[in-house]
Amino acid sequence: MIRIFSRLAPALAIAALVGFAAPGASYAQNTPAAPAAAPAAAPAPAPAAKPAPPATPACAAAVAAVPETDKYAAVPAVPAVLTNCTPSGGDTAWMLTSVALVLMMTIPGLGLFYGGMVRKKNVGDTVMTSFAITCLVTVIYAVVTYSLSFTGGTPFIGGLSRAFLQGILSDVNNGGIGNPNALAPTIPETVYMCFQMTFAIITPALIAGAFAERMKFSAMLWFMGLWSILVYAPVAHWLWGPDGIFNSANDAAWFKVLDFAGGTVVHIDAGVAGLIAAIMVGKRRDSGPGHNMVLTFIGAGLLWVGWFGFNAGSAVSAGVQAGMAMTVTQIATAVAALTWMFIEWAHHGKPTVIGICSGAVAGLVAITPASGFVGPLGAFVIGVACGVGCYLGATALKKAFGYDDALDCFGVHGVGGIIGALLTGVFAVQQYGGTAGVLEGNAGQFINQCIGVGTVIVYDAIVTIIILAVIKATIGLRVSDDVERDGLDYALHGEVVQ
Amino acid sequence: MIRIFSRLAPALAIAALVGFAAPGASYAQNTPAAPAAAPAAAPAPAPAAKPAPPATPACAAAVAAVPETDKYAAVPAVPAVLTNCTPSGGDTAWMLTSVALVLMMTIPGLGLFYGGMVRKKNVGDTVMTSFAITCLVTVIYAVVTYSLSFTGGTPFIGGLSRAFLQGILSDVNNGGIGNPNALAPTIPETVYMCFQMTFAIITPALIAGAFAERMKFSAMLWFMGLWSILVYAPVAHWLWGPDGIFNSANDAAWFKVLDFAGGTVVHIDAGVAGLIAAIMVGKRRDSGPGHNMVLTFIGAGLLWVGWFGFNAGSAVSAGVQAGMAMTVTQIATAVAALTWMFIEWAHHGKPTVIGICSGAVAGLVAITPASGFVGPLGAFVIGVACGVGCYLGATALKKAFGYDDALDCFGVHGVGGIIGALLTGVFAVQQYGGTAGVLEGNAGQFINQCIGVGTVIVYDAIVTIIILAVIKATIGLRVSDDVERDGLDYALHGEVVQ
Amino acid sequence: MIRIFSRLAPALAIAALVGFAAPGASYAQNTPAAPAAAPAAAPAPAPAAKPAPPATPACAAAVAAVPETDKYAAVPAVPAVLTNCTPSGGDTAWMLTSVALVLMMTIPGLGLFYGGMVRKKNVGDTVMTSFAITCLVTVIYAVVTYSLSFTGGTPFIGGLSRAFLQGILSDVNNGGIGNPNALAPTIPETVYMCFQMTFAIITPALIAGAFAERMKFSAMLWFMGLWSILVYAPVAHWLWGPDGIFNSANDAAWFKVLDFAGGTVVHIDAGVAGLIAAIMVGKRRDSGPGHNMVLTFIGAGLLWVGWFGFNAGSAVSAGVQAGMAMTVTQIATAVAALTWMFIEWAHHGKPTVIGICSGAVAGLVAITPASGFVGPLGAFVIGVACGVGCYLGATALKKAFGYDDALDCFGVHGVGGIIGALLTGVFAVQQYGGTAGVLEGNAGQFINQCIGVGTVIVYDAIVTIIILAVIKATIGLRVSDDVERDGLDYALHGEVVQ
Amino acid sequence: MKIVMAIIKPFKLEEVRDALTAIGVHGLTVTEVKGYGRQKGHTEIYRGAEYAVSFLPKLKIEVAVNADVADKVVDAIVAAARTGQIGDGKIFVYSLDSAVRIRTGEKDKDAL
Amino acid sequence: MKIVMAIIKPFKLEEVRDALTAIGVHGLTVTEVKGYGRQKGHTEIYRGAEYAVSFLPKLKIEVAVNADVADKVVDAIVAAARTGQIGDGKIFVYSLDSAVRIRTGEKDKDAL
Amino acid sequence: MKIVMAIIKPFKLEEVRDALTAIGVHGLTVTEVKGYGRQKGHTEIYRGAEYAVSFLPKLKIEVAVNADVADKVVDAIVAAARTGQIGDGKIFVYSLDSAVRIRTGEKDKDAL
Ligand SMILES: Nc1ncnc2c1ncn2[C@@H]1O[C@H](COP(=O)(O)OP(=O)(O)O)[C@@H](O)[C@H]1O
Ligand SMILES: Nc1ncnc2c1ncn2[C@@H]1O[C@H](COP(=O)(O)OP(=O)(O)O)[C@@H](O)[C@H]1O
Ligand SMILES: Nc1ncnc2c1ncn2[C@@H]1O[C@H](COP(=O)(O)OP(=O)(O)O)[C@@H](O)[C@H]1O
Repeated sequence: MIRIFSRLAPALAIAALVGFAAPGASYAQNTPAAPAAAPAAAPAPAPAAKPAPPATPACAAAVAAVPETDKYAAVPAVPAVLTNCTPSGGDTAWMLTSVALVLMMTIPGLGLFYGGMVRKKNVGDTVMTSFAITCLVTVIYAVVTYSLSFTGGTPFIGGLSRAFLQGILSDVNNGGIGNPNALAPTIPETVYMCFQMTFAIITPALIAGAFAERMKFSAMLWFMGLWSILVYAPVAHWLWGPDGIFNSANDAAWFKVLDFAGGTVVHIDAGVAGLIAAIMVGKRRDSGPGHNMVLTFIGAGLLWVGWFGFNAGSAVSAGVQAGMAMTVTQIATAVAALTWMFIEWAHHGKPTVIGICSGAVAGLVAITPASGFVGPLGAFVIGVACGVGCYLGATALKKAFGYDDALDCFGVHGVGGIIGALLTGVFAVQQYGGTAGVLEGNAGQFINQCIGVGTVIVYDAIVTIIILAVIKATIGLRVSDDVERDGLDYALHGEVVQ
Repeated sequence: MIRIFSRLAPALAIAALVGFAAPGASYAQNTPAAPAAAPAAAPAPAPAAKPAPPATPACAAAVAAVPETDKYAAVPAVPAVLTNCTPSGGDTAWMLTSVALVLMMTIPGLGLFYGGMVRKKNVGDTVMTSFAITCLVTVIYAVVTYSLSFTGGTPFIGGLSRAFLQGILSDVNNGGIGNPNALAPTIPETVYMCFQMTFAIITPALIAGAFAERMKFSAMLWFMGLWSILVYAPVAHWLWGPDGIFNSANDAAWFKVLDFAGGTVVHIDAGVAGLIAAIMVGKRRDSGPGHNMVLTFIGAGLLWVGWFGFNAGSAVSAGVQAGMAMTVTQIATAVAALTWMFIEWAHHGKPTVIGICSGAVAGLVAITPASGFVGPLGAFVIGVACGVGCYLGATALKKAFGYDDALDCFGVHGVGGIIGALLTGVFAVQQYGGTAGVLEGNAGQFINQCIGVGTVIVYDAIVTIIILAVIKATIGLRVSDDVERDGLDYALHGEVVQ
Repeated sequence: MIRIFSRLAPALAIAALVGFAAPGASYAQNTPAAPAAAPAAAPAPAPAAKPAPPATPACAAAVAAVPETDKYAAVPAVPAVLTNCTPSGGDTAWMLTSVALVLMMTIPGLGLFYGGMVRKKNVGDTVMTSFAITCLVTVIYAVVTYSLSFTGGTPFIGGLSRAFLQGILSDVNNGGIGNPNALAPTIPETVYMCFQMTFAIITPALIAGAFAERMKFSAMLWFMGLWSILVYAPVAHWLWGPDGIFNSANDAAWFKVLDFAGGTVVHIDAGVAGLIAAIMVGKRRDSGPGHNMVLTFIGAGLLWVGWFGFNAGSAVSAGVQAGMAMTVTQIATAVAALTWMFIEWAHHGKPTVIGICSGAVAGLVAITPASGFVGPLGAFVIGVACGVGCYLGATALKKAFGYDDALDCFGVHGVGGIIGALLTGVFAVQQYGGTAGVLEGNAGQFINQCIGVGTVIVYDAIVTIIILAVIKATIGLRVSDDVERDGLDYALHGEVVQ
Repeated sequence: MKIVMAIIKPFKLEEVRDALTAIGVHGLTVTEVKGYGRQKGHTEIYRGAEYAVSFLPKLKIEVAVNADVADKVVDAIVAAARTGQIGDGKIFVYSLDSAVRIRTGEKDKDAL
Repeated sequence: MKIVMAIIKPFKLEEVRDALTAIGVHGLTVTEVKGYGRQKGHTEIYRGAEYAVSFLPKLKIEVAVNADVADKVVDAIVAAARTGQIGDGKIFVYSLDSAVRIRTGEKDKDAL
Repeated sequence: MKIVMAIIKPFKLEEVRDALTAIGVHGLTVTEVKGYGRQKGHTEIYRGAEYAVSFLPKLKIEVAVNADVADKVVDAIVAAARTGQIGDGKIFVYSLDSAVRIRTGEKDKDAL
């Protein structure tokens, strides 16, 4: 195990050096490295999910204006890049903030949410899993996932024109009007890339809840690395890539599926992979209540706060759509949390900290695909539905089938994601997000949502099974019984909470 | 108890469904449902506290500009709402951020600040109280509190024109110039509503510190729900509603009282209610030092960070007033924290973590009403004054009268709020916020502050007493002695920190 | 000790009252108090590090526009300050956010990162150190450090024209075009001051890691107060002051040294002072593994999140440079964290939570000076280099020389800062930040970086030695053996984690 | 000499300590333990699953005393620790061969 | 009467408790302890330094029983707690002079 | 056989362990306890209130040994644990009827 990994670092280093160096040169030469980049590939460039029309680029004017209000312009020769700023400082400010918020969801948010629910002997492994995934996926995303997801290619997978982030800055010079990426016209493409990167980080981190307290750390790293390329990248492309088969903004899409902020790309994706992983890794030998609900509370709080970046940030602008996305996020989350709490109270006689926190996360999950498309009514119904559904997912469903989804990755993210994705098709309001749902007479949208969800489930399940089977056959998925009994913290990491 | 609550959920669900559905239709029809909405009700629409004049709406121009820079405009038919963006992306970006920051103050901030100061056996109940209030108040706020607080009605209470958030989005289409809400002209009204909602959340959450470690969870929920409608909504209307009796921007106000970010509406309100509750619930049977000052440290840190959204966000714009509000917030907080620390050091021979954190919170509280009106000098004096005052409030005052304000809700928020509100009348500077204080020769402002503070204290105390008396007579306020002795975590929530 | 401090508070109070009162008057009179303020002192006003050219001030137009769109303008007499808003709401929004993010790095971020690595008996003292430094430095910064750092004076130290923050607001009225401070032309100077204040806060807080678990709390306060005036202020002026000897934007600079976000000013500065302090305070009597890596995980997560404000915020604008700074920050951090983890895994057979977190911080440190100047390639190499270098710094180097740098302030911040500062000279790309590095043929930049780094190290070391020697000779630096053995929490603060 | 070892409910500690001080016993050692007996345990709830917690928090008090006062000590503890409800705990007495005070090296009676 | 005091591996608690219940012992007291013995400890890693942890987590179980069943109790514990690997622990038996149930004041046999 | 039970100051653990190893004792069990005695406790401060903490952290060490080495063990502990200041702790010795090593079933002397 160690040998394998001690070889990984230098290999990675060399590959990345070569890769980053090449486009590094191309930035400096200011030559668009990829003629197939987004603008050319855009018969339907702007997904309806993020369609804020670009303002007249303020900075072009600014550049012209500088000579007139000369007093600040004493910098002798302004380098090229700096004369080209972004069309909307406000949108950019919000998106920079959203990157910080969404990263905070994973570290420390999700790490703590999960960490409080494991036994004390495994809390270190649990939080470290979130942290290590953050690091690993960052590198992989910059190298290949961003390009595969967000550049034009085929309907099934994007191209390599942004591999190693090549050309991500130099294009901005073409015409001086800001980011030419049609997905985010008013902000720098670097910011859009960072924002999307944080989504690619949290998705595998969510999966880890399913196999907590028993998977090998090395196997986890291999799995997450492969999964984020083989599953996350194509699914993101299907829903959000300029020519994706399910992208509702792509005129050539086979089915226009709505997914505002990642109900399908992030949560169903993670939930299904988690279910498969829980089954293939097998049940824990022993289990028990989480060791510290205060950690879970901190995590849930930070997830909620950060989720404003996730959902309102998915408007890719600081305007009306972001405001309504924030509003419905808040409502659905509160409703789902109360729903879960009252059900548990009725059912077991006591409302629990972990219960209300789980309900809040369920609400956040379910409103995610809907957040730019529905209003307060939709948010309310989605909140109640996922509060009930995820409670059942984390209790009855799991018991009925007997798999050990340790921290309810499938029960909350899978079930909640599906409920949210389907109800988006029901409650979408033309006025808010551009697409009508069943309630406004567009029954077809519900069908589209079903097709999108179904396809992702099937693809995700198959590829996840293959990846895990390969790892199982090679380095193995699971720690030994002794390690599991003593706790992963001692045995795998040589650390223990005192 | 359980029976009562298991009935609450469906009832709530039905009421809300009916409520949200009605305006849901009105959104879709794009008909302003409420002719009495803010613009009509605004003889004095903009409170001096938030008077950033609106910029020419950039997005109106943008819409016109789209055909010219046609390359991004491939979205076939841009839905109506999307052609109307907000006049200021910068202001909106800052306010979206502020929502996240202020929510973070309650979850996890306040939960941890309080959680560290209770005994270990009650930490779960303490953090869950913050979380449950967040959820409960969110729903109530959307249903009724926002409308009662921020729409025109009478000088004493607002109207129902925004009940169930009806019309909150559709008005934006009138003329294409953004949010017609005079309180926040440059941002979408949804964002303003979310921002104000986070204030309505933290206020009852603060009260909970007074009766920590002994109140029934069910009684707490009823109390908070009723209090947020019967006390918070009218008081917010008095100070901030367009026709409120104390709104300094309302020409018809009876007394123009300054409260930039909630010294009276949030802190005095919470402090007085806490005092009443501490007395009516009764003393704890046993008490002791807080179990984990590290939690309190995390909470205080997040409160401080989040408070930038609270105070600088109350400028409702990203400009000069926000900058000065942030500056004075930082200074007053640091000064108050040092003051508390040095007093304690001199008094008990040791500076404590909980002491310096309490001092910081005292400073944040006291600068809140003043933050848009005073400068560094005022901030410094307010910091020293509240450091001394709140130290005495949390120690001598409490000892002298013998009530058990467990986590010093009144000692810090009540006393600090009063000191801040009164000193705002002294140190307000015409140039910063539009109103002169005593130091600039306007002695009348101090009188106004006294009248505002006094009225709120009396009203708050009376209504709080009534609410608590009713709950006491029905389901009871307090857990049994056994439950209190074993800890609320085990007994009420079936969870325990390991 | 107590006597000394109980006298400090009133003295401080009186001094500050006098100081804040004087400029308080000058604000009110709206007279620029300091004719030597930034604009006059600016032959080379805008450092290349922050050169976003100002947009046409939107608010000037807005003020003009108000009469036309009269419907919001019902505020009778808009006070002078309010008619002058900031030229860029977007930039201001991002900088307000960045202030919150960078403050969050220290409280609770750094406090937890450090707190998890000490023994349980010292965690309270450790987190309180971060908190107390935040408060103390805030006051000192407002009184004198900001002025000494950021106003023109001599090449070695700034002037006193902004002492007590005098004139920080009134200048904005000159011409109605926003902040005249050439360092931050598009945002209010108050916001720029707050942003820089958070840097001045975290720097001494970092030093505290070196002498954790054994220094007197009172000695710590004196040391930090003196150090932040005698070391931080001049070093910040050298690199960032308008006429600083090393400011790359100052035409008259002796050597143009690149330091985008504080690799030299913050990290080398802190690291070297920490090394000196560790040596002068002496080794701990006993040591052991950190008591709670979950706290360290939370701290590292919040540091990473907050660092986006640190690095991308150092663009002082929400545009292309901020976007690329965020991108390279993310990449370098992830790479450094993985590098440290894999080295440790290979070396000790186990990857640790504290290891990966330390690696991430090392990456954040090393990319700091480079973040506005390099691209993904530079970020990758810097990540690998500092991952290796800081691992050795925290292990082999410390062992070799035998000093007890308890939490590796020098090993991570000193070593990482030096690596970052030097490699900035190698990987700087003309197109990104306006200056070419060695790779683009400008070998001289590397020499400049060496001169800058060397000078700061020498100056910092000498002054730190003097300060500590004086404190040692007066009140003493170190707690007694008994206190150290029982833990600082009990003995110095009368508190203990249960 | 005897060691009187008592298992009591945690919240009775102060009362027991005071009762012992009152009869002249000025040293004791306390340990946090978990007790299993007739007293019904709690139920912990975790995401819809109930976990029976059959081990309850108790305190163990150990007091070394001269044989002649052992009974008095036992009686004092019984009086102070009793609530009358199940789970009040047990007292066990066993013989001590010798005792030493580390600080002084004093032995037996002098060491107590 | 005897007190049977056993040091066992923590994860064996449930099995030992069940084994004792099976032979009619319905009361016991458990303490978290650290054991030092032949079993090799762990190594903790902290920033490149390795700290040997020679004290390992164990549980101490104390059961007061009538002298006649002490052997049966010892055997039951041995059977339930054994894994066959180093560190399984020890059982010590010593004599008890008297026992009292605090709730009722019952003595000796009746108190167990 | 005897059990030597010592209450010591926590920071003396390593020295005591080493002293015992030096005289051939290779097994012991450690418990975190709180001690009440002549040593003055700490004061905790919480928002202007002072709470006297009269129970101080101590460690209890239990070593089962053959009767003939009991005195040597006591002496070794006294020597290693003494600081000369109040609160150094006590050593109690009592008789052990039997001992069993769970792993092997070895009895008495062989079990130690
Ligand atoms: N045979 C025993 N040996 C050791 N400890 C016992 C024994 N029986 C009971 N205890 C301890 O005494 C506590 C109280 O006993 P329990 O049977 O619950 O109530 P009661 O003492 O009122 O009969 C238990 O939790 C356990 O710690
Ligand atoms: N002489 C002793 N006195 C008290 N406790 C002992 C003694 N020897 C061993 N122990 C306890 O028994 C535990 C197991 O002992 P160890 O020597 O590691 O393995 P084993 O019991 O398999 O020989 C130790 O961790 C310690 O708690
Ligand atoms: N009679 C006793 N029975 C049990 N433990 C005792 C007794 N007296 C003292 N102790 C333990 O010994 C510790 C030290 O005793 P103390 O009186 O403080 O100091 P010293 O041992 O120096 O006289 C106490 O904290 C307590 O744990």
